[in-house]
Amino acid sequence: MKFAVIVFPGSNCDIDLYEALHTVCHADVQYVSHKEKTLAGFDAVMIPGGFSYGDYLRCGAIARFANIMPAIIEFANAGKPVFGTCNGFQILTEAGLLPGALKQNNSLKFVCKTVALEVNNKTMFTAKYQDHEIINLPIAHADGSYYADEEVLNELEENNQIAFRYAKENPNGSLHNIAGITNERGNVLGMMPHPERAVEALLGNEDGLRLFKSILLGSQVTGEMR
Amino acid sequence: MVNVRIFVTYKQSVFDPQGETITEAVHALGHKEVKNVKVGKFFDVEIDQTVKKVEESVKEISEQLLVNFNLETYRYEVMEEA
Amino acid sequence: MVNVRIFVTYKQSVFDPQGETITEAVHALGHKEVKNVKVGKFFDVEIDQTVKKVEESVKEISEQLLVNFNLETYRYEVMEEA
Amino acid sequence: MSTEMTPQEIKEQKPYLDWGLTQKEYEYISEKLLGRLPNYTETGLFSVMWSEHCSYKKSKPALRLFPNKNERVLQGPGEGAGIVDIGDNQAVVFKAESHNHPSAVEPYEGAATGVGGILRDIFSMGARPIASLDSLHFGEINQARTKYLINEVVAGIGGYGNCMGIPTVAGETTFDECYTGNPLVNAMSVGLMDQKDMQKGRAVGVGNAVMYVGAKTGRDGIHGATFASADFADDRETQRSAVQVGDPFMEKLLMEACLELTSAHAEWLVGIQDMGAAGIVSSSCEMASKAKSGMELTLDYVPQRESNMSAYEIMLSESQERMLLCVRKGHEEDVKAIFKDYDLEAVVIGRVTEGHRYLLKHQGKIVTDIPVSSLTDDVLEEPSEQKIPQHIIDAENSSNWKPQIDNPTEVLNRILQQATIASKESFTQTYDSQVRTSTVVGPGSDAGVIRVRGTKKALAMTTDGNGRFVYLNPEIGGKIAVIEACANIISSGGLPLAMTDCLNYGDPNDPEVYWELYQSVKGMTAACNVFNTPVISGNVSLYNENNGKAIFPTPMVGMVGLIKNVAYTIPSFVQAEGDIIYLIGETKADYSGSELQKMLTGNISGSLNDVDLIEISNNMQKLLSAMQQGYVASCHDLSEGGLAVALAETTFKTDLGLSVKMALNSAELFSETPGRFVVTVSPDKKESFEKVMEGNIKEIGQVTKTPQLKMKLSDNEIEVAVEEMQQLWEEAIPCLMKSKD
Ligand SMILES: Nc1ncnc2c1ncn2[C@@H]1O[C@H](COP(=O)(O)OP(=O)(O)O)[C@@H](O)[C@H]1O
Ligand SMILES: [Mg+2]
Repeated sequence: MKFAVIVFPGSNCDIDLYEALHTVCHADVQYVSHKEKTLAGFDAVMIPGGFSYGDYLRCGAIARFANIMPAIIEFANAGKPVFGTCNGFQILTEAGLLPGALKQNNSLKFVCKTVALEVNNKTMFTAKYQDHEIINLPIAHADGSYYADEEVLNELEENNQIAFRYAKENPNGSLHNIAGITNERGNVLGMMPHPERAVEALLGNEDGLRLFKSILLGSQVTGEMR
Repeated sequence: MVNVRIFVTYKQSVFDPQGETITEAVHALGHKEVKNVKVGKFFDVEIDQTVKKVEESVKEISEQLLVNFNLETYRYEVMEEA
Repeated sequence: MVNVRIFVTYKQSVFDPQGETITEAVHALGHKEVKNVKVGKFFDVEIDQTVKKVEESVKEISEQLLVNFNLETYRYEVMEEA
Repeated sequence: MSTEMTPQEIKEQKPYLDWGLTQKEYEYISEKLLGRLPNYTETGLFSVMWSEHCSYKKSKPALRLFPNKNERVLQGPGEGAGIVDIGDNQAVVFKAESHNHPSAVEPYEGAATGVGGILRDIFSMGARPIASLDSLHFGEINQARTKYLINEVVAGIGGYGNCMGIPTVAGETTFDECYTGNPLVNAMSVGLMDQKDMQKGRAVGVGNAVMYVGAKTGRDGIHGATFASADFADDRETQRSAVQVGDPFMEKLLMEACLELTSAHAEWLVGIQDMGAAGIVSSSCEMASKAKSGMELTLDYVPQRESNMSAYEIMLSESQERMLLCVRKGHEEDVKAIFKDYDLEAVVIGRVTEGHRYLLKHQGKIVTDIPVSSLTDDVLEEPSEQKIPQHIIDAENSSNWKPQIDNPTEVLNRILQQATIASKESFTQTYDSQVRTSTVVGPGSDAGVIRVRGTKKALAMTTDGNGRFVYLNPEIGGKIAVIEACANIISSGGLPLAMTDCLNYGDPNDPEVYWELYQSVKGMTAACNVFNTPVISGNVSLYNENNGKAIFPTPMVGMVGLIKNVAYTIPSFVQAEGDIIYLIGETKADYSGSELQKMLTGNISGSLNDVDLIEISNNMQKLLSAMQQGYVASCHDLSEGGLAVALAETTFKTDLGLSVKMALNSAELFSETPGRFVVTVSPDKKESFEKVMEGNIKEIGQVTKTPQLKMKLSDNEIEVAVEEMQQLWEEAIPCLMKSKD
């Protein structure tokens, strides 16, 4: 299974995703520049955190027009796994691959800390977790307050699209305590927390590891990703 | 050249934490006569209308880029012809 | 009650990386007819003018809170009497 | 563009006095260096290049005291940043920079551009920045303006570093009235490099290109470098603003492009330097001066953001996110292509020339024609007068304050809520401390620790300064600043390698201030020599005053240490029930300048006891050796608030408690004798640990399962729930920041 880590101008967690996959999971992974137009040969797309284009308009709003985006949209529409964390989540919502939007935190401040999350294991990204398991993952964002209108929220609930919810405290004002969602088909996941920051005991937390293992497992089980 | 100001605001239903915080700060300063602060942003653009109709330009850049319809709405004003 | 809109903008000479980046994005979208995007913010406030003169209120809250004179200037418009 | 004064008019109207040049200097330049009157542009160049910020003309005699070499130092002061060998052909690069004055005027942008500037210093050496630190000193949190400054400064540091993707992993924040109108905002950055990628800011080789890369030049920050000596005009009403605005997105692109150039195409590059204070002029003439070359620049080629900029404005502008490169002739297009790939412009603005002339052309005219060295090397060094401040003489002749403590529990609870001691989490949580996924220890411990990928190594880093001690006795205070930095590195399991500094003082023309500067450097030097921590880079910030009164003399020490094996990174929190607690170092009656004194008397006063550097160094070496052999479970050094606060802190965020018994009395519990540590050791390592330490340690108690702090003192007892103390400590600053005044 071959992973693409997309690099936008201003991406800065690209190395983190790359290292989590390469060094920790021993997966086949390659950086792909925002200038590329194709994702041929890749089996999963990973959109990193950071500040694409400085986040000088809304977060992710400019990145959505990058050269690579049509290929990502096509990739997603083909049912292949697309994962976005933090700025990656924001880009996925701006690009319309995920519903809703991410607003400025209610505190109006950037917040970097570890938060408790409740996992829904019925997605291809979370299969290796227990259902309703409480895990801890770091967050680091200023604009992570998930918003969608009532109708969308209801759909997310009904379709089991809410992959992660803030469990103890809601750090940003997200509606329904949403920390991460998938698309309806379940092959696109966006989340504010950073699983790639939690894959090594040395850094104090391995709760994110199973997310990457789940993606790797998915390709083994279905075998359809190639 | 036409100067246009495009106003972008949160939709009514969307909670505006900034407005709330500023309202509190205004009251803390003793300005109880100020009731309800709402924050918005605007974009001033110059448009060369020989190339494209002004409304068309404004509509396109707003809807593609400047505004996120999940949260926001917009309005614009033609300011002056430069 | 009077509704006032306070516009805050960067001073002319202040470097505005945000405006610059958005202008480039607009051009990348093919809108070459759009020349120069500048970003500003506005505050809509309701003022109870029985308590204090409107100008006085606006001036005070702008200068104390809403505007950073190192970088910004402001203007305001009385929108309507509510 | 207004018409510029002629050389004769300059001589008569003396605008240079406002720009920071003295009459004597002006005459020396005209008569001795040039043999003619300098024109407008030239006068501007001299006034910025001869400012303290660029020339260090006042502080140089003191700075010469610092040791700057040892077996590991690869690059000492004089380049963008210093470089130290860490083995495996790798090196660590670091430097600190102050942005006090810009932050006092415009706190968000001042702090943000401070971070931006120090990051450029690091990547201009060919190193990738891996972590940032800060050192912040504010007035007491009791005025709206101070709260505004704090919020904005902290937001600015986070705003820039977070966007760049460089984790901010450690720092310090203290509060004292003397910093009210003049906060200290010091930023430090640490980079990592392969030694083969080392770069220098040099412009050698006649015909090689001088290339400008990065943001366009505007009129921002003109005279920023000399701004320290001149008052900032109130420009509320005008449309003009000299404030620099940071563009971290631009800097991120610039960093990636520069690192690609230095790591993959070093053969195209002759030299690289960032444009910091005094923009193009300082970077270009320093590059020429270090290489003993001449340089010719055509200013029309400089990318400009505003129209009608004069030569003076172009040269003095302090627009951010710009770099100057010297590129081997024939590779200009190659270099342009690299920058183009990041959507950045690289422009040839001049050439290296034969001889030693600094020649600037603008709009077809020669606007400057002077020897390069006249700007960089010929600066008139002024011997400064020194005088011992009266308060120090008085203190020597009177007895020191001694605390009387009847209820140590209450004092402990109160001291944990003092802003300087209380948790800084509400600030540090707004910094991304984890990006780049190498942060082994983030804010909230003794030192930040960053692992070096692909090796077993890690780097420990800290910033420390304590203006109170330096105020009471600059020489001893200087020693203590270095001790504290070393202690924080050692506590984490690191070997202190070298240090950087920001020397923050008042007006050096005041003989008392100059004496403080000189004496404190002397004290720091003594400590550096004992600890083998040479000073490899640094920065001086003078004229820091609050209502006409100098701040406490506040040298900030930034230090980096090497952890040989990251597995032996030592936490500062207790680890397991039953572990034995030791106190290392003698506790003396050190109350002058302590947090206890400030809390109980509202003031600091008295004289300091000298420190035994050799003994402290011996203890540290033994402790480090015990750590490296795996005998130490946790370690925390003692600083503000003394043993009482240190013990309390070791239990926070754990579910454990402590039970200690010692011969100290309630007052001694809060004494701030430097160079002490609390260490916990698992019972099975007790013997080995004690053997390595060879005495000079005291066993004082045990880690307990019950989350309580129990202390039996010679005159009293303390018993508090950890949770209760932790809450007071955590909520103090958020509470102060919210309170209305
Ligand atoms: N401005 C800041 N930025 C980053 N970290 C900070 C800042 N202020 C304090 N800290 C962190 O808070 C903790 C306590 O700081 P301090 O009391 O100065 O520690 P010490 O006494 O060990 O030097 C340290 O981990 C320090 O790194
Ligand atoms: Mg410490």
